[in-house]
Amino acid sequence: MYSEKVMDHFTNPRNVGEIENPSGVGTVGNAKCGDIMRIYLDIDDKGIINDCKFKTFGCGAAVATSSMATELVKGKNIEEALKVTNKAVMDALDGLPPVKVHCSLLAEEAIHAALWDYATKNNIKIEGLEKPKDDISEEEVTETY
Amino acid sequence: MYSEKVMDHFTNPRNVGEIENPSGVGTVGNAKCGDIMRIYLDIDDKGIINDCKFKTFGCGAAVATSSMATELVKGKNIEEALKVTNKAVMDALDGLPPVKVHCSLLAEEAIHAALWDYATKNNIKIEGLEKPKDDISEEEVTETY
Amino acid sequence: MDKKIYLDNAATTATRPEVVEAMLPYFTEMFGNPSSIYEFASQNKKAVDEARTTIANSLNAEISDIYFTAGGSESDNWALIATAEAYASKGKHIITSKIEHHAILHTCEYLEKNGFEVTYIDVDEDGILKLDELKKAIRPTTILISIMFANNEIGTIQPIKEIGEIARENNILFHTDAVQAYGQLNIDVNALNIDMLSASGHKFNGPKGIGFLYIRKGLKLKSFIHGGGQERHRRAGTENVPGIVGLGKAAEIAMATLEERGQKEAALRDMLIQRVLTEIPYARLNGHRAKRLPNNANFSFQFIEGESLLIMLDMQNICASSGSACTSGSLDPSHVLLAIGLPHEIAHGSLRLTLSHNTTEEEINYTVDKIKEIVAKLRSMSPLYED
Amino acid sequence: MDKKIYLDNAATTATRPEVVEAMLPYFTEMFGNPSSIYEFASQNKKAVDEARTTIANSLNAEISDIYFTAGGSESDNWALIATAEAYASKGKHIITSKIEHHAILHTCEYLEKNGFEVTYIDVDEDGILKLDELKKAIRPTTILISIMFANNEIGTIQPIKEIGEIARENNILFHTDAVQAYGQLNIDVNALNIDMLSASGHKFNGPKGIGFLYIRKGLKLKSFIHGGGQERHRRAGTENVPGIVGLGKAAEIAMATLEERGQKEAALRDMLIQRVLTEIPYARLNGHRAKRLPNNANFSFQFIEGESLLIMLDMQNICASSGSACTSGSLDPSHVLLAIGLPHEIAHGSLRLTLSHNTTEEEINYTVDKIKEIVAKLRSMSPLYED
Ligand SMILES: Cc1ncc(COP(=O)(O)O)c(C=O)c1O
Ligand SMILES: Cc1ncc(COP(=O)(O)O)c(C=O)c1O
Ligand code: FES
Ligand code: FES
Repeated sequence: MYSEKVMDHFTNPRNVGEIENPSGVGTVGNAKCGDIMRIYLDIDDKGIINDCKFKTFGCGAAVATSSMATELVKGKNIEEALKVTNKAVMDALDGLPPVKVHCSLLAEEAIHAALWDYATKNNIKIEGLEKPKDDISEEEVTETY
Repeated sequence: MYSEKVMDHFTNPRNVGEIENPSGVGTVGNAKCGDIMRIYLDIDDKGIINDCKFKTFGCGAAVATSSMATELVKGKNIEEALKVTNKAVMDALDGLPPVKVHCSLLAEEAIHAALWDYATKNNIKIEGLEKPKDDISEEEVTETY
Repeated sequence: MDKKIYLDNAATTATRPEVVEAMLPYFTEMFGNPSSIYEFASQNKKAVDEARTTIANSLNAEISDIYFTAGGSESDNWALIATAEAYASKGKHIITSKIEHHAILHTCEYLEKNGFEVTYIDVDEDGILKLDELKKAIRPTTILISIMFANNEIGTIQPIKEIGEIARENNILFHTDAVQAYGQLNIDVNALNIDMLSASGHKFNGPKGIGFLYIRKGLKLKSFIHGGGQERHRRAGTENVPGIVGLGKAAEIAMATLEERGQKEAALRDMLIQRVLTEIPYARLNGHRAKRLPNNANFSFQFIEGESLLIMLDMQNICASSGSACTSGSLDPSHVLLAIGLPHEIAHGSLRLTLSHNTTEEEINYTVDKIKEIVAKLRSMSPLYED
Repeated sequence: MDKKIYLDNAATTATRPEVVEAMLPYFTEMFGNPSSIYEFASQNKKAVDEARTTIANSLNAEISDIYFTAGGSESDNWALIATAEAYASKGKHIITSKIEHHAILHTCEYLEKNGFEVTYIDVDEDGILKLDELKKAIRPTTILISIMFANNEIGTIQPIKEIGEIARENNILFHTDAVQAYGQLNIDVNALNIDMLSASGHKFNGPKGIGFLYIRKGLKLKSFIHGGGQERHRRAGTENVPGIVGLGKAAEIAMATLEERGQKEAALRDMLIQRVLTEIPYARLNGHRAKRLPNNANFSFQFIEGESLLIMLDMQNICASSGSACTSGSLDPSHVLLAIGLPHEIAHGSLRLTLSHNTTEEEINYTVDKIKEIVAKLRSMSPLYED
């Protein structure tokens, strides 16, 4: 069902855990399956994401996309981090089964939520970032299963 | 499907053929399946059935009951011959499958028709014998199949 | 002959040993439920997908348009009932033929009781559908044409291409019961404009209790058996993995051997027909001489009745049938033979011989010899026959 | 452990080698169509009759009341749809439960779309049907009560005797989906007032793609699959002879081993439950502790999600499931776990382990060890868990 990369990131997830006093935290839930993901960001003065950690209550795809997403944003600046879409995460994982596409949205949304938290705390505006919804609505997900 | 006795009478039918100048001939058809049976009787002055022959266009059960029926009436007097019912023929054959019960009626009716023919020709009345119907109507047959 | 001569391959066929071989591991070793998510079950999922691919390729169909069922009857029921349900808002008229298998005819009767109208198109004396009648029967409310690819009794092959074109021109769905044709004839669902197609494993040396329905992508048909999400939510029930694997293997072999097998069987079949028609008086061949399945011969012998003939052949170790197997308990003469215009008593004396790849010339000759003897014997007992 | 540990016997079972052995001759040798009239086919007819007799005896049913189908889903669909059709003139109300298999639930939805009303009775927190609700739900128009014998997820055994009595007193037909119970529990259709009962071969070490429906004599049910005259005109389609023979053999073995097997499995199952509940914090057993199938254990582990758990077990060579196999593609939490009152996120972390006669103590111990490790690992990753 899952690609080798997914299985790798699922069984040895990178960056599991919490960051104390994070620059931003985002927690999102998935309306479709009820799963939950939390992302912690440590962002330095130059706006570089120095560290990123996650905690996920979710399926194998959710864990793997969390892991991959944290890897992808680490070391990036905020602008670049915004480009880590669910599509980018899926590609990096060699794809997901159609029924699991929505899981990858969790990762994207969690990063956005953490960035929003950072922006709010620091009273800045991040170009292209919208206020995250509380959860991912069903409409956004097109499933072919 | 058929008992051994049925198979025996089917493969080696007794009394197949015609009687020249018969005392009575009866031909009946079966409304249910379209099959046809003809019975020839040779009845002597004392009312004894000296000979009996048949021709049948019909299934295995029809052939076997024809054969058995002719055996059963041979040597009998008319009164006794009337007692050769389809039930009696079936019993003598160790039974028939339910779907084939109607076939045995052909034999009974053919004997009756031949006796009626004999009675008409000789202008006598046979106690208990009714004018045969042209064929055996569906109502008389109860099938359990 | 000591050996049994099996000439009833239209009723059912022997499963090929290679097919059984292919199935075996899926009973006791790789027995998992394909819907399960663990690795152990993924091999079963793969096996099911492979069978689906083989069958799709054999029909030039999309892989995802093949749905496994429990056999021809279920496929036929599904196609008709689900089409009726899905398209009732468009119309409630269905067209079929008078010579369909009972899986179609009785399903049509069921639909008639539920408010649908069904037109049963005639065939000509050769058993070929009357296309002009078909065209005339079309109404604005016609939602489905269901015509069999080849007939199970007299083997006639129907003008499927023409029917497909008529259906397409009139924007009507076209289903074909290919239970007898699949594995014997080349079928391209795209070239022939077929929207749905039924087939059954045990008719082409596959296992019993497994078949498929082809449903062209985009049709609104729902499931017939409701429940779990198997077969892309269209056919509930734990997949019969060994059956599906066997079906796939049988399809693979059938397609690989189709031409050669067909030629061999047709040659023997022609010899059979030739001998019967020249050596037995008052015999006729039922169904079109050329437009028929390579393995089918169907005769009527005047003045004799079918069951007697079959039993006597059986006593000579020859397995044959008269009409279709599933109605052999019935007393009615074949609706197919009546539809080609045979009178009742002649329809009653019919004999169907259907060959397989294992049939030999020797078997055919022996069979004809026996038919000759038996027909003569039964005629001598028949009140209808005067010689 | 190198060997695979298969603890998903509620999803499907391995076919017993004796069953495969019994089936084999019917593929390639005795392959005839049971409806054919020649001697060669009569052995198949006999084999089918024998299987029917075995199954009838196992239920204390009449032989002619057993009808072979393609599995549990077909049996369930047939029972519900044909009852609805046959008794619609009496009423259009059906009662079932909230914890039925989708083969029942989705068929009920189908019937609802076709003008029937369905009441879904609640279960208590142990997963046992609320009999008082059932009684209250009965209307003059109620024609059918369909309650499963034992649940496929949490294994709870329903109060079938009481339900049968309620149905009988109110002159309502009673169908039970015994797909999980048949072969594990003793069932007497007369003592229990059961009018219809569904079962499926692959759930009791028989083949896939074959099952049966028991229909008490005298019921007006018509066929669900229309066509040939097989199964006393009630279920069309060439009989799946190897499947039927395998079903009969599996039933025979299941009944002969029922007591001993049940005791053995229940003992291991109890050990499993004991260890999990004492060694893993925040774990609960779903379903009644005693009124459950001998081979079923179903747990919820707070703060973790089911699929992750399953995949990690799979990587340790342990096959288990969460909810039912046929819905494992689905994202919704189990309707059964929601029905017993679990909140959404706990329902999501459930694990079903179902044993077979081959399960060993060693396997159970290894499995518990692994569950402990994995649960701990997943909790350490969970945003819901604070230690
Ligand atoms: C309780 C119950 N009913 C019905 C079914 C359906 O049976 P099958 O998948 O064999 O059609 C199952 C299993 O899948 C089941 O567990
Ligand atoms: C033309 C045709 N359609 C449908 C069927 C039904 O197939 P099955 O008996 O495999 O369900 C048959 C054979 O019995 C057939 O010959
Ligand atoms: S199913 Fe919920 S995140 Fe994948
Ligand atoms: S079926 Fe016609 S006489 Fe038996």
